[in-house]
Amino acid sequence: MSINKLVKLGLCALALSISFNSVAAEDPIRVGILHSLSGTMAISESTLKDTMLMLIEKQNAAGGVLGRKLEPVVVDPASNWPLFAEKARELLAKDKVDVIFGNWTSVSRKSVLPVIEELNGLLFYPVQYEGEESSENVFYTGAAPNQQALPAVDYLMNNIGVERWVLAGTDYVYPRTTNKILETYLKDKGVAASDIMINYTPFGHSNWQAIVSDIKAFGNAGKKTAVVSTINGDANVPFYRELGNQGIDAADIPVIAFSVGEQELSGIDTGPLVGHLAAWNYFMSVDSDANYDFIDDWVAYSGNENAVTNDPMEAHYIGFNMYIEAVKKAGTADVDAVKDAIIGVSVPNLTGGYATMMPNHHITKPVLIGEIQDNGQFSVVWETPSTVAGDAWSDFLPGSKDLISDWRKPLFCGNFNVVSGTCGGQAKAAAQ
Amino acid sequence: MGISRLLSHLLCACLLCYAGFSQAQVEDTEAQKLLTALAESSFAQKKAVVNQIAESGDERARGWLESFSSNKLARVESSGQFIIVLENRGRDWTVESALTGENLGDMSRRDIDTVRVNNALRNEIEGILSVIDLKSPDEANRLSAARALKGSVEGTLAERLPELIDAEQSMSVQAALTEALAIFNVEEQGDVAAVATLAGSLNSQARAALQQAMRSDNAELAAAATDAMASIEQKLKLNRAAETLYFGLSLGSVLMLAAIGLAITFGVMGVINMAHGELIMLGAYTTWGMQQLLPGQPGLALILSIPAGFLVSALAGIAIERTVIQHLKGRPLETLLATFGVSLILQQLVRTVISPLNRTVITPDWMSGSVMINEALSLTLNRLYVIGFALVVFAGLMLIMRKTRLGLEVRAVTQNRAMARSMGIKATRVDILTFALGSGVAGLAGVALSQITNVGPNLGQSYIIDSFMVVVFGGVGSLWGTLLAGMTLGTINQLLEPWAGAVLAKIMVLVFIILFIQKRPRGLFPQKGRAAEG
Amino acid sequence: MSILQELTNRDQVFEFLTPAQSPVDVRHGPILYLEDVNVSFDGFKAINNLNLTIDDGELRCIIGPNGAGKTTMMDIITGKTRPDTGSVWFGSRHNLLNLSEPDIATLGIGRKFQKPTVFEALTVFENLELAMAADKRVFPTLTALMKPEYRDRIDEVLEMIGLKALRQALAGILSHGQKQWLEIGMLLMQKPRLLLVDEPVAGMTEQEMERTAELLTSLAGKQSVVVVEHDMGFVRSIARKVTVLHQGSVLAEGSMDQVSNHPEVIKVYLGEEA
Amino acid sequence: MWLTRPLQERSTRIFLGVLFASLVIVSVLHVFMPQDSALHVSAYTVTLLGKYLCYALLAVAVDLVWGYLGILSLGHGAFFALGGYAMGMYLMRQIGDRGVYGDPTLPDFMVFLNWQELPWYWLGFDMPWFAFIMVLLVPGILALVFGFLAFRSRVTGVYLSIITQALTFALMLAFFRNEMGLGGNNGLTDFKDMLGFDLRTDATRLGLFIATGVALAMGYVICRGIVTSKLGRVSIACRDAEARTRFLGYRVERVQLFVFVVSAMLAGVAGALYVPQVGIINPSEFSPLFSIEVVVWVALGGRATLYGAVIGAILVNYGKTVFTGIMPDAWLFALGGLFVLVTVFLPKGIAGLLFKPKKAKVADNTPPEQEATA
Repeated sequence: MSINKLVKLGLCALALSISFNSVAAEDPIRVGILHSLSGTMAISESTLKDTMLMLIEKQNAAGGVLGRKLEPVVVDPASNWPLFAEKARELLAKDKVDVIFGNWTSVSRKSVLPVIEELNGLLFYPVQYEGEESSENVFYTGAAPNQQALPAVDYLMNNIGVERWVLAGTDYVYPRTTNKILETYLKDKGVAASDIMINYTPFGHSNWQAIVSDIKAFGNAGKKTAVVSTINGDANVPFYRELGNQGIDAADIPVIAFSVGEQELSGIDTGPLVGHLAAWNYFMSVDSDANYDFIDDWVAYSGNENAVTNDPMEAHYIGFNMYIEAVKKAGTADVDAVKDAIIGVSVPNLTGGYATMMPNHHITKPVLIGEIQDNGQFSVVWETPSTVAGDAWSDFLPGSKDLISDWRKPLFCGNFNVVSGTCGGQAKAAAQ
Repeated sequence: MGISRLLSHLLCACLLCYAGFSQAQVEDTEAQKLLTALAESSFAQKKAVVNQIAESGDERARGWLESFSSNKLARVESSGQFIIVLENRGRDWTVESALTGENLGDMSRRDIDTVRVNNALRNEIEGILSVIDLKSPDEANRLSAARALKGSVEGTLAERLPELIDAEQSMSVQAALTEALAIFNVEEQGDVAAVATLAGSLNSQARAALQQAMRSDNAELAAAATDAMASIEQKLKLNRAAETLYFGLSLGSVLMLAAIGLAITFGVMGVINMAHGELIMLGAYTTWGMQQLLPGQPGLALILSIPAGFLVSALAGIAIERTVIQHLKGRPLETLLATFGVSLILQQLVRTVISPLNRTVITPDWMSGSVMINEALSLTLNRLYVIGFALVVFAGLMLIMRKTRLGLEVRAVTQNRAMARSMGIKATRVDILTFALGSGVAGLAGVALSQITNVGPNLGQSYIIDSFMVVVFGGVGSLWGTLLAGMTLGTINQLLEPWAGAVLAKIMVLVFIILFIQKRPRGLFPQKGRAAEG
Repeated sequence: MSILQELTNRDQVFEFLTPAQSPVDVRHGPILYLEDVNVSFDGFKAINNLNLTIDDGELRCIIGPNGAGKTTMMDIITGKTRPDTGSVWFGSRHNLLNLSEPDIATLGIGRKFQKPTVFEALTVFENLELAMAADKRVFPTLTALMKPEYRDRIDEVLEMIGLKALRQALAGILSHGQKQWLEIGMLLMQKPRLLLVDEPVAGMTEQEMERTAELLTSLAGKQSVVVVEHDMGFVRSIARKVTVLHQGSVLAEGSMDQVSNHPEVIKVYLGEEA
Repeated sequence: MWLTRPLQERSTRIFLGVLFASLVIVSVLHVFMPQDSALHVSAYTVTLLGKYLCYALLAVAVDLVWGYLGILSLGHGAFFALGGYAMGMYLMRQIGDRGVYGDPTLPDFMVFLNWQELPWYWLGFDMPWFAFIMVLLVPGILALVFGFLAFRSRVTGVYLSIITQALTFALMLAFFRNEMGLGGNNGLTDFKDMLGFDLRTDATRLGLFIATGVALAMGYVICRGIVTSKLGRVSIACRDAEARTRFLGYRVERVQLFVFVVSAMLAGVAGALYVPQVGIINPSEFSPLFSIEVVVWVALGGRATLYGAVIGAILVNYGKTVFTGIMPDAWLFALGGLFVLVTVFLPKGIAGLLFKPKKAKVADNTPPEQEATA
């Protein structure tokens, strides 16, 4: 009977075709790139893929590392979170990659995390995130809350004299956590609960009229008010548009954003936004030769004279160089060797300083505050005197203030509780 | 603010400027010194320097301050020569000398150090310029300057204000200045008489002043302030309500605009066009394309992209109809699947051909900002235009449906395809035209949306479901239904939002629709015809 | 409902008992009773003070020009359309206005549509199987088994409607006439007390018509039959009592001859033809 | 008995034969083939196949309502996800104090958003039996309520499709909210073990894969049972001539409700098996686009032939796996193109290619005792 044959054939073909190409080439160092090229996140992630390809190309032109070339393996998790886990497994189990650079959203990271740990891979995660995580196998080259949110709030408080706060964010874990931290932090600084307004909106929210007018009303109470925005991606354009049109001007109510970079601005008419703020660890407008060179490379690679660079790209730049250094230091691309070697490695960042990998797998970064200009760039108005080390566990959350992370022997624990002196659940899980 | 300290110098200086006199040339070394100070001192010190520059009375001062506050004042790293940046996009910037004003051509970003500015300084400069503007011959300038003064008046200025007020001809400017003065008097002097002036004022600074007065230990003042506030609160409530209504209508018109094309294709042909959202997207991208073709005239581009957007989407619609839908006659549910495939293709097409990134669509000046009804209620212009546009489109469609041959044939086909055929109406032709019309309208929606939200590959997805809800709620194929449904849902949503929050409001609306469909399975305005048979 | 089933099984055995035993109370003669029924569709009065009585076991023909309200009347009886005013009784016990289509059907009113509707994706056999009087609730239907006596019953009807050869053919491929037959067959399977037959012979050949006539007349007596038909010849061939509908109300009633000599009727019909 | 009837059918026997054969083959190749052999089926592949089988079960559920009842549900993703969440909640409770904060009861996401105690609807999910019952009940009850309202008021065709879409969309928005206490956008993840088996061992994976296969087999037989029963023929009757069916005395709305609920429960089971294999459940499973995609699998495989749904689901998802690997930028074109071509030129789907459509229909709908004559 024909179904019989067909289905049998189908299934065998399937089984075979998958198992056949699971024979991995040994010689080059295989670099997995796990960024969405389609779906909603493609907007942000596809440029990171190109950044990685550019960096790899450059490294190979310089002779690779340890005499081995680097070979990129690109897959498309299509902004689909379970697919991220599946693709991570594919990269590690099937393509036998030595390291993965990827992910943008928290949920995609959470989804691949168990896979990476199970198959003992390496993941470099380039985006600012909510913290509250420290994995033996993941290196966080983006900012933790204490490398972005807290300094930004300090700036507003001390330099602008803000007394009234609107914490507006998209309803997912990064803004939730960041705002929880900020709330505690502000209250510790003596801000009254009545002077804090918290608002959450869904992804891609486009109808901001009511919220913006609420913010306006909230800001009209006589005290200096600022908006701390953790609004994500697509929702920003209509948000800023509405701000502009309702005549909220940076001079009265400045908005400081943690998720709006050059790339997002490239999709916004920045005319009405001049003076609004963003906090990052890198701006394209930073005045350093390393940065200018990077921009030149990027423009050359992307073949677009107006191509912009942004913070996650710098994070990949740092992460990639750290990996290369670690491989050199370890003399092999073996995961465990690299994992040990990379702690303490320092490489130049694009803002003219150095980034060092901390024992908690976070890196040191300077914090910059920039004001939006009419040319879609930020002009740096303030920066931390020295670099800040990323803090995996926030000191402002009851659950985690006692936790520290240190992946050096002998402690070797992602969530060591300094009070009870025990290593939390993760180690137990590993022990299982 | 240092305003007061400067005021005297400024006023006379500007009098002179406006009178057209050129005053004694300051030595350029002087200017160079000032600017260097500006460039090298810390933000704190810069404030003082800014004031010096203003005081210097140099006629280029205004230019310097303006370019400084807009981040255009810079210095050449090598020579230390000061320049004003004319074009600061890309890696090479066009610049001119700050002192002589001669054009120095292009310069690499690497060699340029911009003189850093921040909001605090911007305020300062704004203040200074506004005081200058109080003497400007242009009334609009004076008015905005006067408004800007509210809450930022200080001693010396306060003394001079009365004479300015008398000198002022324009009523509105006078009023603004008086209020500014009153605010000052209430805040600083605790002047009870001034409270009367503020009663009924909707200005936020005025309110702040009154609130402060209410807390004051001067019983009389507190009392006066309290009733003044009471009357204000009343007004505010009304304005708030009006605002919410406006928000509702504008959201409604957006929904209606997005849905009405669907109401046509869906209602008349029973085609469930999942690619409708992408047709909207095409319209939006057309606007972007137009603005690329006509750099510098966003307004003109926008107007031109109305017909263009219609055409593009209409053509795309025809293509879809010919290639896909005509093969699926009488299988409405299958059209849903096929067009879903089409929508995937279109999205990815935009991603690969244009870019996965959002595109900038500039809002022309006449559409940005808002019309101020009063100081507590102002209607955002872009949405005002969208409401108008939506109504025009609706009226247009009504005309087409009611008054033209096509409309007649369309209605005939909707009522009874076979009968219409037998009466010699070319049903296929009608189908093509109808679908083109519906798609074209989607394109128009796209043009409008480009002024409100992202222009990116996901634009369509975010509106398709809402559109379907509106159509179903309104009654498939009934234009009035769509209009009413759009407006109702929009308003309900906005009414719920304040106390339910954006997400819950949306959920509630969806649930409401689901339940409503149980009560009236055919929507607000049920309609007989093929679509109605589902 | 199982009671009903039992009864319907019983009246297979001794048919003479059925009138007394049936839940449909026909002791007072009429099995169907419409009084002052009014229906209007946005303004247009489709049914206008319609009064109609059908006696138990009677065969009644209803004629009338287009738009006289024949089909609407059937819709009302079967519960598809709710009248604005008036009362509709099945026997003297059941007020049809409170019942849904399935209830009415299970009570024993079967209907054949003007345009023959059979389940085209199912075979002739299955069409009849579904129509068969049985417990039609969900779970009994799920667990229902094809008992031999059912199959005999189906074959019996297949015999009657002359589709035995086509029992396994998909109903979709039947000719128009055959579909008419199949639908009548489905009525028979339902064992209704009252059959409403809308234009049964449309698109039938002469001999097919004759057989239909035989069938319907043979049914009369056991069951009550209401036939709506345009074809005067056919009506004449079966009619005992004829009702003429006009503009939603009864214009005349009586034997074919009486009716055809009735001045009003002549005006309505001939007036149109002349 | 209606459940055993399908087992006498040829098509069902073949289907089950192929299914179990491939289960065995895969297991053998996985366990006994040496790692380096070309024939070895890696754990990765096993999980992948397990995922396909979950989708296949979901597709069967959709085909039951769409193919045989004519209800195009664009909301089946919702039932799938609800089943998944029920399972996910159980797995979360199983983590116990092995979460990063070591809190014995509260899941991590509750700890750092400082929830004080477990919300009431989490109670009981630490007991497997309770969770597994919920996997059936939650989607079942939702389907019951929704279906009752919709079918009673005779919402049909396009309208029904669109409000099912509204349903799943509303649920998606709701589950995105962190106040729901179900992990918001991040959903539920980082599962450790299930019924005492460590989810990260290959053995467990194989077990889940086989379990899914068996579930699919059972689901298939149940659907076949319904379809080949008299009720199945009644539902086809409802699909093609609703009014007629009513006049025959069938309560159409109840038939629809029953089948709809059964289908929803099957979808729930599929979701429940899906979660431990992919290791995460989050609101994106509620996305209307996913539900539409499922329908397209069915259309591709062939509507109203249950095995068609299975073939469709497996092929499309296999295609996805391959294309996202080899042509990341273009695979959406392929997918979209596929949808268009199939619906336009292949209305009967792949199954339609395998048989002449008419024969297929007869074979599908005749009760067994006519099998011979068919």
